[in-house]
Amino acid sequence: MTFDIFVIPFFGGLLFLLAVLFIRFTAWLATLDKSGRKKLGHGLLNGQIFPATWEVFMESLLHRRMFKQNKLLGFMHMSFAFGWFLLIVLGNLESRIYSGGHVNPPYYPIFLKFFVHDKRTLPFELYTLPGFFRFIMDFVLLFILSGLVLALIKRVRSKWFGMKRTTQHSRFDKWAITSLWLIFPLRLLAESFTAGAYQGGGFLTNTLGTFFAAFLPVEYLYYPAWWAYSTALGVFFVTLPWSRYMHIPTEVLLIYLRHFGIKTGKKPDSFSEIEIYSCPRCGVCIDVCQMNSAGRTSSTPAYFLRSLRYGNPDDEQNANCMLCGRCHEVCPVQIDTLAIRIAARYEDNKLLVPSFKYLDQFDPSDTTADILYFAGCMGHLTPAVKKAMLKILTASGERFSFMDEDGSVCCGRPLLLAGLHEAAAELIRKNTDLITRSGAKTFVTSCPICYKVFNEEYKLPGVEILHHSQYLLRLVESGKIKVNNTGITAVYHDPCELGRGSKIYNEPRWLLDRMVTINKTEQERENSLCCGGSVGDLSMNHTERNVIRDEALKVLLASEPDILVTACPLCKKTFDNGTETVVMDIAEVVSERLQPASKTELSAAVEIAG
Amino acid sequence: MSGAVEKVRFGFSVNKDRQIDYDANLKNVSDIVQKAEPTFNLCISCGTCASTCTAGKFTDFSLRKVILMVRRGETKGLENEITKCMLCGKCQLVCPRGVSTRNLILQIHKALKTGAL
Amino acid sequence: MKHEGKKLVWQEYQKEIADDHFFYARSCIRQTFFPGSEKVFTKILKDELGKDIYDSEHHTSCTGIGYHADAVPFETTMTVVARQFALMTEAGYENYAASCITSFGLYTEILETWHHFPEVEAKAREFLYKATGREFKIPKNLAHASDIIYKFRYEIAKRAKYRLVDKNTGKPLRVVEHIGCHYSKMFPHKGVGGAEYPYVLTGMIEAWGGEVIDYPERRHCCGFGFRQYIVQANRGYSIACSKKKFDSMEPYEPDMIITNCPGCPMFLDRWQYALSEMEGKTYGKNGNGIPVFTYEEVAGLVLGYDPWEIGLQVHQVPAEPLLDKMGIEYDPGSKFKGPNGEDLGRPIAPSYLKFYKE
Amino acid sequence: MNRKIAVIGGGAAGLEASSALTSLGFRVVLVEKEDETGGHIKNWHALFPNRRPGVEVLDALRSKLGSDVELFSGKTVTEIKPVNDRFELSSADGWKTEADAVLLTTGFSLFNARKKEEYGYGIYDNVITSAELESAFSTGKIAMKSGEQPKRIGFVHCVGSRDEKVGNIYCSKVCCVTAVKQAIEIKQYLPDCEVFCFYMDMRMFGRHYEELYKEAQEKYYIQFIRGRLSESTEDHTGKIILKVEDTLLGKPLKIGVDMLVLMVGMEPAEITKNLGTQLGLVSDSDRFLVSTDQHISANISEIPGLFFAGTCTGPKNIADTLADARSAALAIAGYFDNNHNKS
Repeated sequence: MTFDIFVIPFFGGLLFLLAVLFIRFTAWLATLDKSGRKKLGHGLLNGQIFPATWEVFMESLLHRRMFKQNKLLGFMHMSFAFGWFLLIVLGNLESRIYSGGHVNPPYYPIFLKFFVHDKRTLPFELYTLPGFFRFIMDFVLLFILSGLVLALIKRVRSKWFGMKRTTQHSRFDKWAITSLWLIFPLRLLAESFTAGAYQGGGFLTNTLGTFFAAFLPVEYLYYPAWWAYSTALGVFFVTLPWSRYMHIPTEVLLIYLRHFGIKTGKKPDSFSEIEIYSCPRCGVCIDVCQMNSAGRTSSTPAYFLRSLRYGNPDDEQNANCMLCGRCHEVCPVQIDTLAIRIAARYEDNKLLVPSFKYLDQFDPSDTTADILYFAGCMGHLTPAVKKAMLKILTASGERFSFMDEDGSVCCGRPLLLAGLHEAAAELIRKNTDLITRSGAKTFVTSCPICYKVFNEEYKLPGVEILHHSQYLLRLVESGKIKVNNTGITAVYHDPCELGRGSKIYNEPRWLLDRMVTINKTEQERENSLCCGGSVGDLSMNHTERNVIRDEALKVLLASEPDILVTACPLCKKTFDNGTETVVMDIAEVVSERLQPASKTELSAAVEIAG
Repeated sequence: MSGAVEKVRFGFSVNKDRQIDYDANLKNVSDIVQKAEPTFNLCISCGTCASTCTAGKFTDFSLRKVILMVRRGETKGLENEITKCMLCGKCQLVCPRGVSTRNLILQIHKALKTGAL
Repeated sequence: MKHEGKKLVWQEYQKEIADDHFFYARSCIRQTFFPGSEKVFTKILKDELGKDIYDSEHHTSCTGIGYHADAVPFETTMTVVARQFALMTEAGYENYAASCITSFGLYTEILETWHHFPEVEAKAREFLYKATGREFKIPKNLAHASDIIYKFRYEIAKRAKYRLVDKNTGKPLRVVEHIGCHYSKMFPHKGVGGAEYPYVLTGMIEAWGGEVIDYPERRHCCGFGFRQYIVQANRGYSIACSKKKFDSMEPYEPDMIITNCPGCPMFLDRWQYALSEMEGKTYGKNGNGIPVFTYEEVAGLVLGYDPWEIGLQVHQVPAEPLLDKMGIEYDPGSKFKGPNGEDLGRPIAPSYLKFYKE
Repeated sequence: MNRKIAVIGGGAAGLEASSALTSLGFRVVLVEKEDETGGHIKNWHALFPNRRPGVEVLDALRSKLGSDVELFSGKTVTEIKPVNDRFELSSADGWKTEADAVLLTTGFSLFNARKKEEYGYGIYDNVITSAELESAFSTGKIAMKSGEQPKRIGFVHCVGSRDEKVGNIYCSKVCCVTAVKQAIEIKQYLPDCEVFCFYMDMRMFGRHYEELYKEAQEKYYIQFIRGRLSESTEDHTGKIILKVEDTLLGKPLKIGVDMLVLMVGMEPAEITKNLGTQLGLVSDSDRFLVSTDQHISANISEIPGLFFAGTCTGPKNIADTLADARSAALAIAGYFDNNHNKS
């Protein structure tokens, strides 16, 4: 007997799901842009498949990153994914034993215990192959059920999982999660009842079956139980493409495409859509998002991605994000929410076509220098940073020029952050021209926002782009300037655009190490908090920003350092208004501890400082 | 009537009135913007934004004026005016009233494009 | 609108106007713009009211146009005005009556200046004496000619043959009154009713049966403003001022405009033609304009003078629709006939503004 | 000793000074020209910046008056005669009293808005003063003459203040914040009504005033247009057409409103001027009384035994008036201490 009518809900659901997935995936792949399609072709041929498959195994099944984030959550996800995977793989192997190696219909391994009542001869007869499978299948089922228990607990008491919140579900999600949570308990019941009626099953199902048979008419119950099990599977498969569980198949596709080098573009595209569908809404990002402090939970990444997926992106959700990148750091699926958000902003703001024709008239006097210093827009609002840099540059004896001394052209990053990359390109062109004409070999900026865009978007062959923290470290290491250590304590705040944005965590610390004693803080480097001043956010008001600032200050100043050091004029300005602790830019720290190398340099330094 | 042929050449034409006719002006852009970015209402025309403005260095662009023009319904020509903004955000940093200037620019432009009809 | 409130204001601005024996100073430009007006004024005073009015042929321009165009210095102006006063003194008069609003404003300004700065007056006396050997007395009473008509408005009403009333409906005509800027805007207490709600023309209109329209731009200048009109490049500004007024009064459907200044009737009348030619716009119903009159012309009309005798044929906006409305009898055929009945020819009709009666 | 002090004027300053003086042990004769004490507060529906009912403050002031205060109401003091270190006071109706010292708390009167003719008060139907609006708030009925609710209201700041043309060069201090307060109240009564304030400068000098201003912008979208009203006229629909310059845009602006509220400023009260003249007291170009030293002895007049408190020496808000009244009471106590020590 290899068929019963109850398999139809499952089988129908499965076929439906496969059809939907086929259509969706094909549509996505077909609408990849030109470079995406090219990369897809290359990727399929150049062996990227293997590391990608490994990652699929590690992430989609074992949830390695999730484990790193949170052991309990990791186990929960792994039990479902890997457990179910094992159930399928082992179930197939098991079914082969009973069918003599024939190819079975896909439902056969799933409902094997209905079709085959393998009566036991001995308890725990592990030495026989069927006995082994009976054991292992029950074990895997137990493994999954343990994850299910954790999931139930998490829903009620998310705090036990170290999470402040859990994701709120949409309508489809509720159908899907209910059916999903029913699948394995129903399978357990169906197999147990069957075992109770026919004395089959492994250590779990047999024991339970015997237990139930004592007081339940299991011979009448098992058949409806198989029906229920099949139905739960069917419902899950049918609702899956519209629920968050779509992430399960989509993430696999995402991992392959990412290995092929495909990235989220500046406009929404099919790859960003794949990313959006890959979001499991695990809620890890919601937890780390500082928007919660501002009371703007609806614009946290998971909800933002959900809105995008269901096609009702909300202006405020688009605009209301500091683009600090904390979510990206923790995301188990590594979804590039920042890029997606910026692309969504492009959609939102694309009607705005700035025109900077007037910049044609801007032609500052030709200056030639080796080092070009750029304070940036924000730098001009923190004159202490400018002054410190000029003092240091003078003391170093380098041939430098202050590029934006007399007004600047914006670097273009703020426009990029608003999604206006075409407009940003105009500014990039102008600045590129100014830098190229200066003949400088090194470009130093005080602003991480500027640094990121100069580093990533500008094409300046032969010009090295440095943030001033990198450059100052180089000056100290090369002996061009000397600093002393005054023994005071300091906390270093990683600016988002410098740290997570540009992966510069060490240079500022190495530099500071020579001058102060650095106190550790609870959240630093990749986990550093945003100061709240971000130009990435377009909509948050002043009061909300202050809440975020104050929370960050609380973490930073927990060790009561003498000074709070940062390397971004915007962070400095933001923090300065929220604390009595002295807030300094790293350049100011250097400038204060500058040891004159010679008499001439000393006089120059004094002159500048005065 | 208005399309009349100028039969007699007088050597001059009727000067356009500079007066803001508030009752005749449409305020829909202003209505949209104040809903989209409530801090729009908070501007006190101090001019800090315009004085620090990166674009204002090269042009006569002034967010203070733009805000007033929107409030008064003087939206003609404003669309072009706004394209001068580089969105750098200096104004936001110096604004004493906490106006979200960058979003304001985006919202004003959006309203001009979509809501001015 | 609270009429009582306006009356309270008017009470504040009562001015003394002499009863008889006027030294009349004519206007430089009114005689060409509205040649019948000054003639009607003297006629009413002499023939209707039996007043003594001295119409000197020796007085000159007050220099107002040159003064306001910055071409004539104040010292010169004062000396010229001192000469006018000397003529009055020599003729044995003490009450000075000015036909022109700008002159009236200038005389007022000079008298105020002399009042506050006697040394300036002494200087003016000295200049006059050196230049002409004349001496003068300060006028006992200075009035604008419209003040005098205002003073005698009820006497005129008593003798009136017509009233400012629609003869068909019996309803008062809707009248826009326009006061020359120099009448009371500089010295509110020197004008009847003050600067904000001047009463001088309103009083006449009310006395003669009309209803005054208070429209938003009533305080606005007619657009003359010497420099604005004299320089062609500025005329677009001049006409824009008039247009602003017309646009503002149009919803009230006025039957006529009455003015008391040389420039205002000229520009409110001629610019209606120019606007109709430039923009195809007319401000009366069915392509008609809003006829514009001087207060003397209106006084003459209510007294039953022949419209062509008081010079209404030189108006650009034809007066006939109003004459018909008031029921004034006139001979349409003699509109363009000279003093001796000779045919003067007929002007070409404007493109949009209705000029000839159909 | 039990000296007797005559306090002239039963407004905020007079009431507060009387209770302060009695607590310092003086006998007080409080003379009020109207039938009831309370001065301007009794007509004021709500006070800035917290919109507290005026009557609440008035009740508190009145309840502090002890039995040592002898109140004479309906008496207009016309003459105060210094006689041998004492004062003889008499009123228009022949009533007389004597006192060891006199405190003038004769207050202010509101600027007569008719003087700004071009604004049309008393001429156009829907031009009212801030005081009339305040009375309207008391009755809870904000309506145009036609009985309809206004859809747009304009407030004109500085009516009769900072205006040399009407003879008042000074700032009346309280009108800006009153305008903001009343504008907010209008929005609370009529949420759909548009409200505009035409100001020259926003003088939000007091504590919580700026916050009130911000609230008006943020919560009620009251529009503030910098520019003084030049003239108003009525159009054929009865709407009041205002002409101002939007000085921040540098353009003239025309706007129609259904109702215009004139923020009338403070002028010295008639009685202040009369008594000042009669006593030969110094007054400034602003016509308010002048004390011997604006900073150090703000309550002391040139005449020994004669003191000032409240708005007879210039515009003040209620808190400042009350503080000034208490300060005057101390000045009077100091005066007698010094005299006592000398003799």
